[in-house]
Amino acid sequence: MNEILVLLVGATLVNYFVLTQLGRLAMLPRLSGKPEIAIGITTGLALTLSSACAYLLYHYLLVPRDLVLLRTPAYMLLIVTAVVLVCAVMQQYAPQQYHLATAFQPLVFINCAVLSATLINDNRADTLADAVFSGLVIAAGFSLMLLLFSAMQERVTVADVPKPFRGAAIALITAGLMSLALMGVASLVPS
Amino acid sequence: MSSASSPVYDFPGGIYPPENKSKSLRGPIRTTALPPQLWVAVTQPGFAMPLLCVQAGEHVDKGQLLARGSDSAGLLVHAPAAGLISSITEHAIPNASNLPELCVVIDTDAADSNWHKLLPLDWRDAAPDLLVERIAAAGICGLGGGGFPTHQKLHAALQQVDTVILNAAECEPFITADEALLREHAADVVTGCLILLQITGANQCLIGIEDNKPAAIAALRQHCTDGRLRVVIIPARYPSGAERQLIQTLTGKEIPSGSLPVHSGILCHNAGTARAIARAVVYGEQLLSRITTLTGAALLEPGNVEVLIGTPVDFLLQQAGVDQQQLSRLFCGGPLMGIELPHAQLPVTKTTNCIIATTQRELPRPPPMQACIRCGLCADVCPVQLLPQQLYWFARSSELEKAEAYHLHDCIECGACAYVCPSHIPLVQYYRSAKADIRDAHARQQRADHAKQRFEVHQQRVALEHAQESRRRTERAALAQPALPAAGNNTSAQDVVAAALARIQAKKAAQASAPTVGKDEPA
Amino acid sequence: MTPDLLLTATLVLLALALVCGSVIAIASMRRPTGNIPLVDRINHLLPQTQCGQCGHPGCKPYAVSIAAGGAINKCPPGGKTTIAALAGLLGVDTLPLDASHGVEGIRKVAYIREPECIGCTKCIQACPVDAILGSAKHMHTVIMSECTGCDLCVAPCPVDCIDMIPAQTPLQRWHWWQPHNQVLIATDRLPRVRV
Amino acid sequence: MSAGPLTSSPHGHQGHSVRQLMLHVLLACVPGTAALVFFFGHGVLFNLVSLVLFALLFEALVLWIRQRPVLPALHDLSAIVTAVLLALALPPTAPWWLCIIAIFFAVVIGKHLYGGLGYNPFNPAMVGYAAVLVAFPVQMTRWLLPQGATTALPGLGEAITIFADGELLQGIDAFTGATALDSFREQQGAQLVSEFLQASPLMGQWSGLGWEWINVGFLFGGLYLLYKRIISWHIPAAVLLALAVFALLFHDSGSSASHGSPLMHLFGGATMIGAFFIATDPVTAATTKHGKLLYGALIGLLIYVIRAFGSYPDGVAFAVLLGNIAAPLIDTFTRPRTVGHAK
Repeated sequence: MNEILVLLVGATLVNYFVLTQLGRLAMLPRLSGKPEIAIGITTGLALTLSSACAYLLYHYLLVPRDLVLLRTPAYMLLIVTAVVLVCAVMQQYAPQQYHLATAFQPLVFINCAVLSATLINDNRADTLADAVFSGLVIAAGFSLMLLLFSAMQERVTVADVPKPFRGAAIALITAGLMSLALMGVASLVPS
Repeated sequence: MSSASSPVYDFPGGIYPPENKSKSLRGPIRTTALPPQLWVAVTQPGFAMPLLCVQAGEHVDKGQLLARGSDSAGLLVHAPAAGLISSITEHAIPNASNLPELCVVIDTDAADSNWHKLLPLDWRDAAPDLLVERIAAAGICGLGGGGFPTHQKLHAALQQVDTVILNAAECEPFITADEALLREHAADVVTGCLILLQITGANQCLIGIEDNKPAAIAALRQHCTDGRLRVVIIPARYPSGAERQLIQTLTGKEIPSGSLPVHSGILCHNAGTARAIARAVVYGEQLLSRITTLTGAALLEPGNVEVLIGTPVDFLLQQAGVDQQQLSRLFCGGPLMGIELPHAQLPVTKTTNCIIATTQRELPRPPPMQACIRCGLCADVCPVQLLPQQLYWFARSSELEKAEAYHLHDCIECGACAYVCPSHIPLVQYYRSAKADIRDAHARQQRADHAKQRFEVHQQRVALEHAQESRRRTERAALAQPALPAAGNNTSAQDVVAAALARIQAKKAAQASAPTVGKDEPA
Repeated sequence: MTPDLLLTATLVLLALALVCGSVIAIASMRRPTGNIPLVDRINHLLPQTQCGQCGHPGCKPYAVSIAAGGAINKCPPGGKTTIAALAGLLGVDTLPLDASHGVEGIRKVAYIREPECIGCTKCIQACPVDAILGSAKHMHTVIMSECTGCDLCVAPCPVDCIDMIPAQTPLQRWHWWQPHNQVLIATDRLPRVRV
Repeated sequence: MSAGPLTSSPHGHQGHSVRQLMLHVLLACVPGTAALVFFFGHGVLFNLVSLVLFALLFEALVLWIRQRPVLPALHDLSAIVTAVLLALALPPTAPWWLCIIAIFFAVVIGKHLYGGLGYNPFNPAMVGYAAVLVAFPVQMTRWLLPQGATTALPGLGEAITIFADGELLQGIDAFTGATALDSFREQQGAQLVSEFLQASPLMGQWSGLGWEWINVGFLFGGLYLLYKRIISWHIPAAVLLALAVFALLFHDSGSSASHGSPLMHLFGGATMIGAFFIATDPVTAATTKHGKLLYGALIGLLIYVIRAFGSYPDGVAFAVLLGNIAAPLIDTFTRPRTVGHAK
């Protein structure tokens, strides 16, 4: 229970370096609709799927065959596959979200890669359930951050920001200040 | 009868601006002298083209019809006094746009004798339709400020409402026209209420009046002998006199967004309108005059006057002893929802309930607006529970879809938000502009969809006609062919191909368009 | 690293790549379904005057050209609003209206000076939305509420009896405008407010 | 008649202005500031004066660079409020350069990069505070010992030396130490709460020595703001209630593992100034009624969590900044029901 709580808090709040990714959101053209939610869903599903597969791959193929060195390339393959697969599923069942997510597909790839890097380096997962759970939680934290960030961006876009700082620049500053704030809770999680 | 039994409900928000009402209530209602010239606006609802019934140079009698609408929905305009029509021209009138509107200019006769009244009716026996017709014939519109033709409102309400509400709240500062009216003419107002009950078949009439008008309440109580009438005293708070807020206060009902009070079984009329209805039915008088408050620190003799429609404002101001040195700004209506007048060369219209001549101190010009600090004071006072500061951001950045999602169209433009805004942001103006933009956008989209549909039907029709035409041509060609067998192989081969193509096309077109076209084009 | 291990590693990676590749291939073979075609979505945003000022014979063809990557600023009747809506849909920057196709003005409708009309029916044929009523040798009239103000009936008229008149009077058109941000000059002081 | 552009209704106004609101806030700061000066001496005043000066300077500079009207913006007093709140948060031993860096972050980065008053998503004072706290932890955690816990506060001369450069003063260690909340956390697990309160020279009746009265001072100021209707009750009430509830939940009846009593948390550290002055900054807070409650409760919870489980001297700054992050989202989810609409 305690570990799960730590994982939850840690993953939701402390992965603030993901915030650097958020700047990209502002650089992309503004689309009608809410791409944040679409990206959040896509990333969440893809990450859960890939972390489950990665766990199975790692424990049932790479470790027994003494091929741990193949970890990174194998994971990358898995992530790409997972993203494409999730997109296909979304296309079937949530075409509107899919439409938004495809515009940001490169971003989804990068997010998944960055987030799974944390997962992999962490390697806390002892069971398959743990792997799936941490994938979900990290994605949930990421989605929450996206939502918070986009709600803030909505305010900032109508602000009277000095010309040189409009757009991506102020988005990065916002992300920076967000991570400054998150440092307050960073010390909560034993590293 | 008793007000004790009537519960009073609450509505959210509201403000308590200084009332400034006592000044204009010191004396009785005065009658002004006959002005030398009247400018009678013949504006129709929705700025539709009025149909004029008189010509320049013609002499009109008091009560003679000047103009009407192009259909039954229009508003009749009568001559407020006898005189010669010197011209019919566009003239500035009190309106927000400051654009001139068509006015009939009457040079009044000093000897103002006979009034062409309508026949008095015995309303107790009259059929509702007849009464509504009479109200239309008297040219009555909402005197509270809306100016919507009363007969239109009543048409929609026939057999639809169970409660008539008389709006005597008069919550805006400075305005005392209804209060003065009730003090002196409560009997007429009560008769008006009874006529409204007779027309609508409603079973009760609630008279909503703010608790800061004890004399008017006493006068009303004295005349309310009918059991269906109830005087309900409501706490003084702006905007308790706004239609939906008054209904909420008196009945506890919220009128659903986008629907009219009539759809909830409620009809709301202003006290002045009720009096005009009574005068029209009982005495056959057309709406030729109204009670208007003249007030403001720049007037030496503020008060309420019974004024002919079309009387120039500067004439009224002179009668009330205006101090031109002190006069800073002029307003028509109250300080919260009224309009600022560019000058005094404007006529009184049927909706002019108050003229305020202010000094610099009384209602100073707004200081320059500052940035919104999201203090939320505006949200606290909003009677509709909107989020004014969010709407402001959306309106400012023209995010119309979001403004719509935050229910901008439910804003009643009461001005409470801007009244309390510490940054002095003209919020209401932002909302008005955004609302108009949204309306325009919707109208555009509707026009586009309509045009698209018509264009598609048009295309189908054209295709069908082409197909029929080419079929006829091939048929004619086929008939003509035996007569010209030796005209050349080339031509006939081409004809055959063309005919075949045409047939295919015709079949296709017929298949594609048959069902729709069949319906739309009976020919 | 032994050659044996290298071989296994290569094989495993190859097999993995094969599996992943085929999954991706299967996934991407599915065709998009349930989406409204882009052309229709663009067409929905156009004003449907069918005026042809953009250089295309109607709004739909213009929508097709936009969907194929054409410029979004060629529609004068739609003006700024339409350009902004298109930019939002397509995720591109807004552009000012291309003045070579016309300028944005107030909405107009055609008006036939009836005494001058000779009843030639040429305008009826030109009207894309069948908004002109009349028959041969009888004077024609425009159904105002159906007219899109496309201007196409003006040129064919042999006696020049068609005017384009504003669809609304100034009073009908008027509405409040957004307050200007009153920018103070640097030496200005705010009026003193009593505390 | 005076000529001028015609304006849209309403034409009347209540007469409040931003400047007035800010004046009231400054006035309400007085009792708490007085207590702070009494317990920690001249350093507080140095911070106040230097921060106000530099805040005005930076604000004027930015506006001048942006070619915006300078005087009206200075006239609204918002920069001074930011500077005062930041000054009250900085330790009295802060050297001048720390003050400048902090106020630069507050006014320039926290406020003007977003367009100035009204546009900043983060509380400028707390941006400044958090930035220097993260960058200069040593200087930022070195507080003076309060009056009563030490023989004497630094005199005027010594205070000037500290302000000029803290390291120059010989024997500065005699004056300085951790704050009460810090020292409580460090001893955690060793003593019962009541024992620590009695034993530690840093502790007073219910909370840190001096800090109790400083908080009482800010509480009075806050009540004044409430009375004047400058702030609404929602945010402070929610902050204090959430903090008290969580402190009570984990109070563990004052055992050695306890994270402190509710009273200790309510009257310790920056609780009252945070609840009444900082969290209520309207620009960065949630604006709907329910949103304000939620926002306040979130801040209260975060203050407690950071104090109890984190490693910073106090949680208010970070809690407020995290609350700021959540505020826009909270607003979108707590829209009131418009009259005439179903929920």
